[in-house]
Amino acid sequence: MVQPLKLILENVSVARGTRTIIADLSLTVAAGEAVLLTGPNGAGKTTLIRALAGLLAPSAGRISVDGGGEEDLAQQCHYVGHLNGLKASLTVAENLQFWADYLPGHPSAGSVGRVHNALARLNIDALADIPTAYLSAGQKRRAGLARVLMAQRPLWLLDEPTGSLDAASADIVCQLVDAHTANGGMAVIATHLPLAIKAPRTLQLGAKIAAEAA
Amino acid sequence: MVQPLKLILENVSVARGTRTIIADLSLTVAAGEAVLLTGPNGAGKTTLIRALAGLLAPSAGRISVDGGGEEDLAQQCHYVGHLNGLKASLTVAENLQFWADYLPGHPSAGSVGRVHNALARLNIDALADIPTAYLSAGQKRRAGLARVLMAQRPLWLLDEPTGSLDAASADIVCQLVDAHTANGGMAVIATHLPLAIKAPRTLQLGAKIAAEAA
Amino acid sequence: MSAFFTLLKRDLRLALRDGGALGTALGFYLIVVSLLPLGLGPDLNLLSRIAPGILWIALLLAALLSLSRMFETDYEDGSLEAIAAGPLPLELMAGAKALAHALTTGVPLVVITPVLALMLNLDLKAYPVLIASMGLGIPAISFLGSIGAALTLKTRRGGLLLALLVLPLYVPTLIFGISAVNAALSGPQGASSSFLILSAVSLVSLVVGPLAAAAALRIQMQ
Amino acid sequence: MSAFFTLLKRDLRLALRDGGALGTALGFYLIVVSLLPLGLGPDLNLLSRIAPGILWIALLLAALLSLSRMFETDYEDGSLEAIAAGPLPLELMAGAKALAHALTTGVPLVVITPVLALMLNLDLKAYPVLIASMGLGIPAISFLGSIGAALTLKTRRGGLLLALLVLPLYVPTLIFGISAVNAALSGPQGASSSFLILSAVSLVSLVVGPLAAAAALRIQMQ
Amino acid sequence: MDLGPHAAFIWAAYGVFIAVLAAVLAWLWLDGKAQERTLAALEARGIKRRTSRPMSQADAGTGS
Amino acid sequence: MQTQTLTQRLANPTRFMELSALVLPWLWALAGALIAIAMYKVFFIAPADYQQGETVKIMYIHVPAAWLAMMGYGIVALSSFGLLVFRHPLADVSAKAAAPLGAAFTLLALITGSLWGKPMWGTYWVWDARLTSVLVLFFLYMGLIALRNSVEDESAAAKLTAILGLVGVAILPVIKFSVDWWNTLHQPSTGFTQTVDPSMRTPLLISALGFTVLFLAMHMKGMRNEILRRRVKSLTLAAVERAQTSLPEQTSLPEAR
Ligand code: HEM
Ligand SMILES: Nc1ncnc2c1ncn2[C@@H]1O[C@H](COP(=O)(O)OP(=O)(O)OP(=O)(O)O)[C@@H](O)[C@H]1O
Ligand SMILES: Nc1ncnc2c1ncn2[C@@H]1O[C@H](COP(=O)(O)OP(=O)(O)OP(=O)(O)O)[C@@H](O)[C@H]1O
Ligand SMILES: [Mg+2]
Ligand SMILES: [Mg+2]
Repeated sequence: MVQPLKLILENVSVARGTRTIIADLSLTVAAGEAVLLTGPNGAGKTTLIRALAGLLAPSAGRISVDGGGEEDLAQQCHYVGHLNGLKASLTVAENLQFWADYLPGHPSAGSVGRVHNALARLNIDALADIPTAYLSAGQKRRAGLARVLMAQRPLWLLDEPTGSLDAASADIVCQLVDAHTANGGMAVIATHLPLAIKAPRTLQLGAKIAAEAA
Repeated sequence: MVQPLKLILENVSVARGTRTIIADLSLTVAAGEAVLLTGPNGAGKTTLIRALAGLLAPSAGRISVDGGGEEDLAQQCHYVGHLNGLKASLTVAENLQFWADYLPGHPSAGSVGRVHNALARLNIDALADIPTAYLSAGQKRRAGLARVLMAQRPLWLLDEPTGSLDAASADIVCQLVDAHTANGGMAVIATHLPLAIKAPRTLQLGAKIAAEAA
Repeated sequence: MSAFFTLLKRDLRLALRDGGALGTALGFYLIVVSLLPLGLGPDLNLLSRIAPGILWIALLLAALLSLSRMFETDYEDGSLEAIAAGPLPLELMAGAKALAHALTTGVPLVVITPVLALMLNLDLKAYPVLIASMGLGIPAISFLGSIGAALTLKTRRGGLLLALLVLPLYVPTLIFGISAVNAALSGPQGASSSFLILSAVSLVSLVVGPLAAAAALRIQMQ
Repeated sequence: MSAFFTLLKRDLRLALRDGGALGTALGFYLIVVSLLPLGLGPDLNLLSRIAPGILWIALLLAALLSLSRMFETDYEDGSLEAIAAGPLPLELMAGAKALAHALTTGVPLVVITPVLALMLNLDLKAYPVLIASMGLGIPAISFLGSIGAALTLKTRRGGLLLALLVLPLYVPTLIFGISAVNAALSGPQGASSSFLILSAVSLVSLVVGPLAAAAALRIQMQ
Repeated sequence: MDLGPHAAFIWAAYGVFIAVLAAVLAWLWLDGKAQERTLAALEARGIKRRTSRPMSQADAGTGS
Repeated sequence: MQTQTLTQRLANPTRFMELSALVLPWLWALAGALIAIAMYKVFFIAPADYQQGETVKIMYIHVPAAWLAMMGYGIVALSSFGLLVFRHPLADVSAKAAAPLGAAFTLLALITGSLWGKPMWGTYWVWDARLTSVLVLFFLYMGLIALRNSVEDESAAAKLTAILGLVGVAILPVIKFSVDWWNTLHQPSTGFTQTVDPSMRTPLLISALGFTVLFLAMHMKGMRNEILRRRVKSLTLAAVERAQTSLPEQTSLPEAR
């Protein structure tokens, strides 16, 4: 059980280049909640998620995680963006092993067991010893997503996690998110597809902005 | 109206590395037909599409386009894979302009008009003068897909075209495919999502093969 | 043929837009040559004696370094496949890319050579021959280089491999390029045979380069 | 600290697995040095005279060329962001990457230097000093280089820029490295002051490099 | 046998020559033995080649 | 079934294995005998050179090594041609087996040459045309081996290496004629074997013949090893596939029409 936390956005604006993509957004995500970000292409889903991950500084307002330690935003979240963060020449297991060793410890299992476990849960254990260069698009995506299981962190930020996944794998990912929120975690997920997540809150990002852009 | 053609696969097997991914597949796609390839991750959808595009030689069997000229497979099709084939430093319009000029001529319009037209149909005309580096994932995808409109070719091979598209854009793509098949074209599309295409045939690729792999 | 020029134009535009290819090569060339006096001490006689060799080698290396990108960026973003599915035979496609490399890398390098030669106190008599020999050698460098670029397309960070594969092919160009300069310095008529051989090498590579590169690309795209 | 070593281990393994980083640099070094006599003519006296300078410059260039990849591959595949979100301060992260660069590029380069020195007919007396000066210079090369690598992370093909930015930083290392060798050749005690300064430069860069690189990375990842 | 003032060079040359050739020969021999052993082990497990075509491309590994 | 031509029959790897098993012991024996005779003559009969003294003994290994270095590349190039043009099933096996052998003999030519150069020219290494071009040949061998190792897919690696092998043949004439292009310390190659005294020529020729036979034997052995390696690989894959087909089947294979 993670300590109950809250993700708080106060009047946040985020700009890309010179354009303000997210304007004056306030939002509180409580422990155990999952928020789906939807909206047309160019609406700013990726932009918002990156701001939450601490990778883009908001041009106005404040983003904070309340109730946790004083580590900064980036340390509290797992961000899996459009890129999977996999090294093509390392095998799936080696890739994950690195994250398991590198990210600060996980109470329940040794790092090798944790990798093993994550591979099994994402149903890619048969691929453990294959260099990721040889995986299909969906297999790569699952290996990339497995990183969130390598260390326990309260906030998951997933950008179109199921984009190239088949239905069965998408379900697996939804179950992982459910387990995470059931355990007091939070998740913010940008998606175009309906996700079979229990009791999600949906935040629809501006169709207006998108209409301007596209 | 394109000349009526047929895509014929006779006992085709395709191997990746040393494993046979597609085994002994026979299939005929007639003019005006659209075939959806479905199946779990790693089933071989991408593999099959690349073989159809002439980018992977089948390990057995024969793939041919019947009724057309003597150009080889690659010249008869538009292949848009997982990668968009966009140059990050060129604008959307410049990217498309290159394809319009490079690929052999299109009867109906001058190449500039063609680009303009395609941008409008994919609803990205507002982005025409932005370097593709600055586009969102779905905007990039649409720019990549616009290539199929840059030259008239009978066979469209699309690999997860709607993966990062919002619902409206996915519909646009489906309409493009419909227009293409109505005009006597053929399309083979790998997808995990149901596509709103008129009268598609579906080819489900082996869950067995995928089970082995993943 | 229009497809050839369309492709060439695109590559030239990309080179200008990204700046990097030209920039890398030019910068490298400049830097090597300006480091040299620091390393060897400011003895102008020594410098002017070794100038033709140093300039030729630095030019070769600078061009070599930008080779790996010849097909790589297009391969990585998926455009190489789409280009190959176009109207141009793969040989001409490879030729267009090699030509673009020569124009965006080789030519600018040759153009700034006089400036660097000045810094190395090269004998004034040698300037025209040096430039001419480099100009003649550029096609060989780019077109032979395209073979190495195609062969190492899929090997991650194929840098060493590329250099290792291409260096042996460059040796004749280098030897005759420099011997032309030295011959011209020692007598008025000496350089012509070296020039002849250099042109022959370049002509051969104009043919062999695209053929071999296309064969390699065909295998790589499988 | 264990995160530091985990990261270091991964980078070393990637370097071994991909082969390229080490390979590129070594191959380049070898090739530059074997091209040289082709260009300068086979005069062994001349070669042995310019050998220390040439070897130092070639080593510097070889190391410089592999710098651009220090953060780039991780940035491109998305792992840099995830690493930055880990337990390691960005400064130590940059330090680990620079150290990995020194170990996978600098050290092998120094190790094969004697073979190349033999081919250039370097005076036997100069070997130990040359190797020692290079060994002392390696940290400066990698850690100062990391600043340039971080600054040019997002510029496509930042090669030129990187070289231009880093070169001025390398000048002291180069000058004192070579002057140590020359001093040792002229007298038994001459080298020690150069060595002192060289060590000082390296120590300073061990501190300044990671600090500046981390600051640059912080901006780049926005 | 007196090989004159440069005997060391002659012996070194012959020594290196023999050493390198011996290394190559040893590698060939050991490699052959290792392949034969694994092949025998596989065949002992009852694994036969799928295709019994004698000229199979897979045999020589040159299939495309 | 047509009757096969001789090359077709030799092209059959199984046949090659049978034939080479018969021939190989004789080749080893012949090579051993020739080399033994040559060495006897070199050390107990052949005179010292009036100029070079006893160091001329290095010649009896240096020159064969240099010749075989070039012959090795010839084999690589021929095999590459065979692979790319005739798709001869053994061609790639031959090219792959020849490259490390050629590299070894090139290295030997370089080392023995250097060790001869020190007493003769006063230095281990000079940058003359012949020495440099042999060094380049060595790089080329390294390039062939490295390229093959760095490409994952074996059949692609074979073809890419073959392309390089063919492009690289240009090195052979360069080595041969380089002595004429550049002022050089090295012995020019023209007519040496005719002009030298028979007391030195005979052992040299016997030695060269012996090492050539040895090279051929090693090449044949290398090809046998490679064929075995490929058999092992395809059997291992068959084993993996068999293990996998015992997995539960979920749905049918691709619909066939
Ligand atoms: C590393 C140094 C050396 C290398 C790479 C080298 C390379 C070669 C090569 C490639 C050949 C065969 C040429 C041909 O058949 O056309 C050769 C032949 C020969 N080398 Fe060397 N060599 C070296 C040093 C020396 C030295 C120091 C000597 C004697 C002073 C020497 C004496 C000869 C002789 C007498 C021949 C036979 C010439 C002939 O074929 O007619 N080599 N060497
Ligand atoms: N680096 C950048 N510089 C400037 N503008 C950018 C940059 N990246 C994205 N944009 C612009 O910001 C807007 C929002 O992009 P964002 O990637 O957040 O959209 P998104 O909602 O994730 O869309 P998608 O569903 O297509 O992934 C788009 O209009 C895009 O053009
Ligand atoms: N270059 C390669 N070398 C070897 N095996 C590969 C290679 N690329 C893919 N594979 C394997 O081939 C199988 C089929 O891959 P493919 O990319 O065709 O799947 P897919 O149906 O497109 O899956 P996805 O829905 O995830 O995109 C997978 O098991 C994958 O691991
Ligand atoms: Mg997005
Ligand atoms: Mg796929």
